[in-house]
Amino acid sequence: MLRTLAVSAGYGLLPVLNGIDLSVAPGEVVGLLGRNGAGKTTLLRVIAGGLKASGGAVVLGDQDLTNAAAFRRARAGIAHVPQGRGIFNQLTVRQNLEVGTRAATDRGDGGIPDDIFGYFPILREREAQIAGTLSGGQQQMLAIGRALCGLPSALLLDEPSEGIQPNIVQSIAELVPRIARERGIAIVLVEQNLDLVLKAADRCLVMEKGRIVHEGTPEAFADESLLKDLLAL
Amino acid sequence: ADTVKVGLSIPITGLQAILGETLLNCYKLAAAELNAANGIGGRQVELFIEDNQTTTKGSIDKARKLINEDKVDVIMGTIISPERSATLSVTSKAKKLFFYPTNFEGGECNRYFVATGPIPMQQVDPMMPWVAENLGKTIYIMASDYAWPQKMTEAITAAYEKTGGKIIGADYYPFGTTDFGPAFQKIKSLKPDVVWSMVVGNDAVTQLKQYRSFDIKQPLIAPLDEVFNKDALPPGVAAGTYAPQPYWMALDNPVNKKFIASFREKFGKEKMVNGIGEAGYNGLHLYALAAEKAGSLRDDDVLKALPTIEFDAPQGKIRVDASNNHTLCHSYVGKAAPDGISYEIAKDFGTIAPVTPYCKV
Amino acid sequence: MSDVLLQAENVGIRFGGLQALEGLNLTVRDKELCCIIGPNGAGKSTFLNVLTGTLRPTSGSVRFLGHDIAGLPLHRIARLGIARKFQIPSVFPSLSVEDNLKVARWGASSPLRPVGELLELVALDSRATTLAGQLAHGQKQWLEIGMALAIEPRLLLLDEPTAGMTPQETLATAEMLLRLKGEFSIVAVEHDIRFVRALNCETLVLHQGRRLRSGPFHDIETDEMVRDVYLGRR
Amino acid sequence: MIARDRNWLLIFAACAALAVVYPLFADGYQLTVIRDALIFGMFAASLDFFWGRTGILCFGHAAFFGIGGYIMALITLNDAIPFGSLLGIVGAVAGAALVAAIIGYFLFFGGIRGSYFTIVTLAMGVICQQAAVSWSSVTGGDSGLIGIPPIAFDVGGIHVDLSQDLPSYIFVASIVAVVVLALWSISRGRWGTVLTAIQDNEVRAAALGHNAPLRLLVTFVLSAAIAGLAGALYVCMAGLVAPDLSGLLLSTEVIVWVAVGGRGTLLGPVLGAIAIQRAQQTISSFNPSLWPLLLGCVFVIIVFVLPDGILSIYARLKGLFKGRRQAQ
Amino acid sequence: MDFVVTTLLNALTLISILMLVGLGLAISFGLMNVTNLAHGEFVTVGAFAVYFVQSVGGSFWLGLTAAPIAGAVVGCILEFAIIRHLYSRPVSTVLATWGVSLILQQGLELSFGLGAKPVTPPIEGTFDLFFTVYPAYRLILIAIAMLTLVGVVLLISRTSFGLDIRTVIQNREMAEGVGINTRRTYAIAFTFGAAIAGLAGGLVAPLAIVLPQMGVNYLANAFFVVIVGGVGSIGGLVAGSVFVGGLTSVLNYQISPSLAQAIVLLAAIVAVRLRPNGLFNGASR
Ligand SMILES: Nc1ncnc2c1ncn2[C@@H]1O[C@H](COP(=O)(O)OP(=O)(O)OP(=O)(O)O)[C@@H](O)[C@H]1O
Ligand SMILES: Nc1ncnc2c1ncn2[C@@H]1O[C@H](COP(=O)(O)OP(=O)(O)OP(=O)(O)O)[C@@H](O)[C@H]1O
Ligand SMILES: [Mg+2]
Ligand SMILES: [Mg+2]
Repeated sequence: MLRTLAVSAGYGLLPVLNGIDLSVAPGEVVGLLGRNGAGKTTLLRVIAGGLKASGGAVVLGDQDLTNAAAFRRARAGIAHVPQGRGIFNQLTVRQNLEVGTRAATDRGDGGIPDDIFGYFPILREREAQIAGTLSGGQQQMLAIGRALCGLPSALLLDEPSEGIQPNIVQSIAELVPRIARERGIAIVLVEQNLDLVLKAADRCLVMEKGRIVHEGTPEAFADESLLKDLLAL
Repeated sequence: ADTVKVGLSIPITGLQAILGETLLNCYKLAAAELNAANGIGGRQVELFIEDNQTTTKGSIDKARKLINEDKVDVIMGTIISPERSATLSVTSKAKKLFFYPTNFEGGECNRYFVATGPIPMQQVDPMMPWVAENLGKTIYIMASDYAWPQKMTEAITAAYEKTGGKIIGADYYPFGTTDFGPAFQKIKSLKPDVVWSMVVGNDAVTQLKQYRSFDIKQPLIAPLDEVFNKDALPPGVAAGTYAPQPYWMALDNPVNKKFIASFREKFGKEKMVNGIGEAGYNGLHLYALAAEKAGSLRDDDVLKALPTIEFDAPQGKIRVDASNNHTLCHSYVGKAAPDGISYEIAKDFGTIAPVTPYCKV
Repeated sequence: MSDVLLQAENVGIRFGGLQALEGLNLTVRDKELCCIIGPNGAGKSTFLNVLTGTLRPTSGSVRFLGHDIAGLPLHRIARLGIARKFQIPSVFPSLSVEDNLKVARWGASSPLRPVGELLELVALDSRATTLAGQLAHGQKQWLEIGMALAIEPRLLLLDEPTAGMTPQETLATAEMLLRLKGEFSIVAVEHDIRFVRALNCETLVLHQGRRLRSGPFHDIETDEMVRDVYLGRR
Repeated sequence: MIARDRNWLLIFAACAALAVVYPLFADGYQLTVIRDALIFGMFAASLDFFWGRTGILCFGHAAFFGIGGYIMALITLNDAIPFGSLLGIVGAVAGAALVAAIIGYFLFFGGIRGSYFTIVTLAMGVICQQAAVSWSSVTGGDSGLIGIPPIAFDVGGIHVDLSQDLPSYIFVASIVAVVVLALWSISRGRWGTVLTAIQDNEVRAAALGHNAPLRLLVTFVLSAAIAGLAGALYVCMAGLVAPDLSGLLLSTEVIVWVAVGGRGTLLGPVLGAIAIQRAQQTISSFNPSLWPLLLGCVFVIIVFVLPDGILSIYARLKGLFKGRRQAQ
Repeated sequence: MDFVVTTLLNALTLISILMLVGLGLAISFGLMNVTNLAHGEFVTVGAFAVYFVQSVGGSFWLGLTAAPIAGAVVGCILEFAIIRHLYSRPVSTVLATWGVSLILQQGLELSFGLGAKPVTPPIEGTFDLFFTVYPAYRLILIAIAMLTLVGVVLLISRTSFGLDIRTVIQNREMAEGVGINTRRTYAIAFTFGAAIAGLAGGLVAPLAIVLPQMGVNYLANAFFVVIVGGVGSIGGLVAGSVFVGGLTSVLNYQISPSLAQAIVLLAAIVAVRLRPNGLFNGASR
């Protein structure tokens, strides 16, 4: 169970998040929608520890991680696939995955789980390629694969469909809930691609100006007018 | 009360700090001696000590301060050439007397500039026949790459060739060299009778350490002295090297004995003193004698009196040559004792007059 | 054929053992809009790099207004009138939004649009003095498009311009491009099919470095092969 | 942006006013001290012009100072050359610029940036100093060239003679003021903004049509030319040029002056140079071995307490003041 | 034959020294992008450690063990107190480390007194190498340098630490995100680099001058070696050392050493120009 309690945060004097309460159960996929600049990326960074919260708490299972360093959170089981992917450009694909296993030092056997290559066969094919020369979509798969190498219990995906070809977006839409179920991972999915979120998520939240302004099932969002209200200008 | 103000520009920090310390002590000793004996014409000597940081900029700043702010009557000190020329550029403009104690390459010629150390010909001319006779007929020179060794090499070559000797190689190494291996390799293949090193300062330490480790058998002439050997060199590495100097602690005369005794009483039992320090000490005494005789502290009066007086220095009697303001100093070849610190006098050439065709003040 | 702006003939490129592009042809006429789509790793970005002269093809040729531009310094290419939006948004983070646009204008040989108009065009007028580094991802994308417009290009190459934008913004971008269409040629690489559909232009489909199909988008969209390797079926 | 410009001009005006009234309170010696410090201040500003705007650190800037100095010395010491002082200054500026142009062309168009550039220029400084020491037939070796005459020339009937303290102070202070003002107006306008853009993302800037290597090169050459000018002025004031005026130590010192004064402010480095040099000589007279220790501590402290240099004190005070007013 | 072997050994000595000093710098400057101007002082500290141990009656070998430890201690303190706060501020790093270098120099001078410190080599004399006789200590130095190099290469390639450090350098936030303690990784890497520099100092102590200011003589060259070879790879470091050291030794014998030094530096600039990413880029990864 991943929870945030009244989390607020900002950059310098600029407040971006104003008291976000979020809770995601193991195996559940929560979709997070919102306009550009709503603070979705910021929320994920606060959970992952890249940015300090100015108030509230971040809790994973029974561990209070509010004041833990980012690497401790990763080791506790929070994996983050950031917007822009954040792969290590100068390392090979395999080394990227290997580094991904660091988060699981205390929990796993230190090896790369085999099923990663099941999810993303291209990663095996390109094992020795320098990751920086992968195409954009390949990099995205690598980033997700690397996150899974850390055997996380919570996975934060920031626009995973960005730059991915349509049919793979579809398979990601199938893959994300599958990963959540199979591995019992709590997943937060930030997306602009509505089709994907509505297909993959169990529950959807809408953010605006640093607050959660709406919550509902994907089915409820199928209503076009509601969507327009919440997301359009 | 009214004092005689002596400004000292000394490298207290920076590359020449070791030599600077000894030089400063020698000035302090001379001032104390003068003050104990009624100062200069009844006025006490007051030292204004400034650290020139062994740099051009520092030397200029400090010389200006001494002249303009402290209003000193004379400036003394500095060790290496950049300090000297920087100081000189200030003193010559201000027409202020400047006494320079260190062995130098010559070439500087100025009415207000007095050198109490030797120029190359004073050390080399009398020495080369002795080298040819006692050490050998071929010399290889390795040196730091700057003016003094270059001028020395010229002097050595001229004097040596007159005796039938030959310089078979000369290499100049930039400051900060950490490996002299190639030079030793050259020595092995050229097989000179004598190796003459003019690698100076910190590099001399490196050079000498490595010289020993290459197990070279030829006699070595190196510009070392007691202070350097004791404070900078590992024990024993200087043993057996030769050096030409105007002053040695081993000189057997009462003035020197007293000089060393009072130096050690004041600054420490183990302390060593060297030619630069002694030349500084001589400089202050020469100035005092000249001022006393002139009865004035005006630079021109002192200068006029300077060549007419003689000082009984630790190295022997010395005086300043009126034609170029250089000092007629002694020339000795010393040979380092097995302890690698002290020297015995291998040969005494007496007083040598400075001959400077380029200079006439 | 005087209105041909860019002509790529039989372009091929190799990276070590990988034949990234092979036998590609593309002709862009003046004031023409065209799209390139294709699976990840198909070679779209690489092809753009070849078209802009950043990469020299191992075979074939690329001519812009009749000149071979391969290997020319980047700024010369820009001055010839080729503007480009990179796949990863790249702006000048320590300059304000306004200064970003100014720098872009200064680089141009003959800038027309004033900064104010550009700011409006990309809907950033309220953030003119914000440092570009502090913009949200989507806003950076817009800024970068604005910068590309600022140099008054003859040819604008866009690598995934709408990545990270909301559906509405994506459509707005498409509309903007359609409006600009009369001024210069545009080549866009995109995965967002709604965007491509909105542009509804000549489309080249790449697959494993080769041309898979090309033609008007509505033909492409229904092509079985393209649906197999790229669009997927639902 | 506008407010920042105004602040800068305010501080500049305050400094200029100080420089104008200073001679009323100072004797000749104190004038020469500040005059020389100002020259080094201009030298620091020249480094800042390049380093502050491009983010590329030149670790051999003293080489240009030294080149300027040596050219000035060689020209003015040669009696056969007429208009020695003027020609010397022109030669010094041109010489430094030329060397910078050659090296810069080589490096910038070769794609060398960042730390690589820093270290290569460091080597350049080492070579220059070593050349000055060993090429003694021209440079006078380690003792340098002595007896350089003070600047003196006639322009349009006006006779300028800087052998006296006050005229030379006025001359130097006005040159420094003009140069700093000129550099500032260059670096705040279009030129400076584009340089910042290049520093941020060179590829992007090039893709927008900016010739980045050329712009860097021109900036570097200009910066070196000013350094050469500073060198030429200094050697005339000091009356000599010596190898350590092109050495590593001076190169390091100038970096420190810029950093202490505030990188990218142009004025800060001038103040930093004056403050540090005066502090150095004063402390050294008081206790020689204390200086290096103190200096070391000052740098470490400055990095943490005043990361943007001493000029930022003003901005901070202002901020504090505003904060107070708002709180009331 | 004698000549060739001696030239080779001379070159090897210089290469070994450059390589050892450069090895530490390759880590801090090459990998971590920290322009540490106090790196030379780690060398000094190592040399002083040997001097100190000898002066209280210890053997050279004991001193040589103490040297890297002393370097590591100073490096660790420096990292903890200063460098770690400045990783994102390279310019401040230059300034602060220059300050630290001044403090260390003056501190050493105040505690050990002015002037050079005597260090005696563990063995005197020369070793008969069949072709030529060569100073025995230099042979030891070469051997230890090679062993150290092999050790470092093994450490970086065989342990996960090498991978971690490269990860941290490329993207610090992301490295934290995959569970790497970036602070500790940096601290260890920096300390390790300092330790190697300390070892280098211990090794050169019997060969060259030991003085608070000695570090400067090594600093510029070490930076150069790292750059010429290519930042961030051990192979590059070796290539750079061979290039600079080898050329210096050979040229020194042919032409005036000052000129040789200038030529080597110019050649290095040309090399950097022609191969901006280093003589040996990438090949050792
Ligand atoms: N590094 C930063 N410094 C200052 N402000 C920032 C920074 N990063 C983001 N912001 C601001 O914080 C706000 C929220 O940004 P955030 O990236 O979280 O939005 P988002 O919801 O992820 O948007 P998008 O859909 O475009 O990715 C924006 O207004 C943005 O300008
Ligand atoms: N410098 C390089 N070295 C080796 N392989 C490369 C290099 N650059 C690209 N590639 C490979 O070439 C192929 C084409 O890459 P490219 O980036 O052009 O794909 P793309 O069509 O833009 O994909 P995406 O839609 O995911 O961005 C990929 O397989 C990529 O890994
Ligand atoms: Mg975002
Ligand atoms: Mg692409």
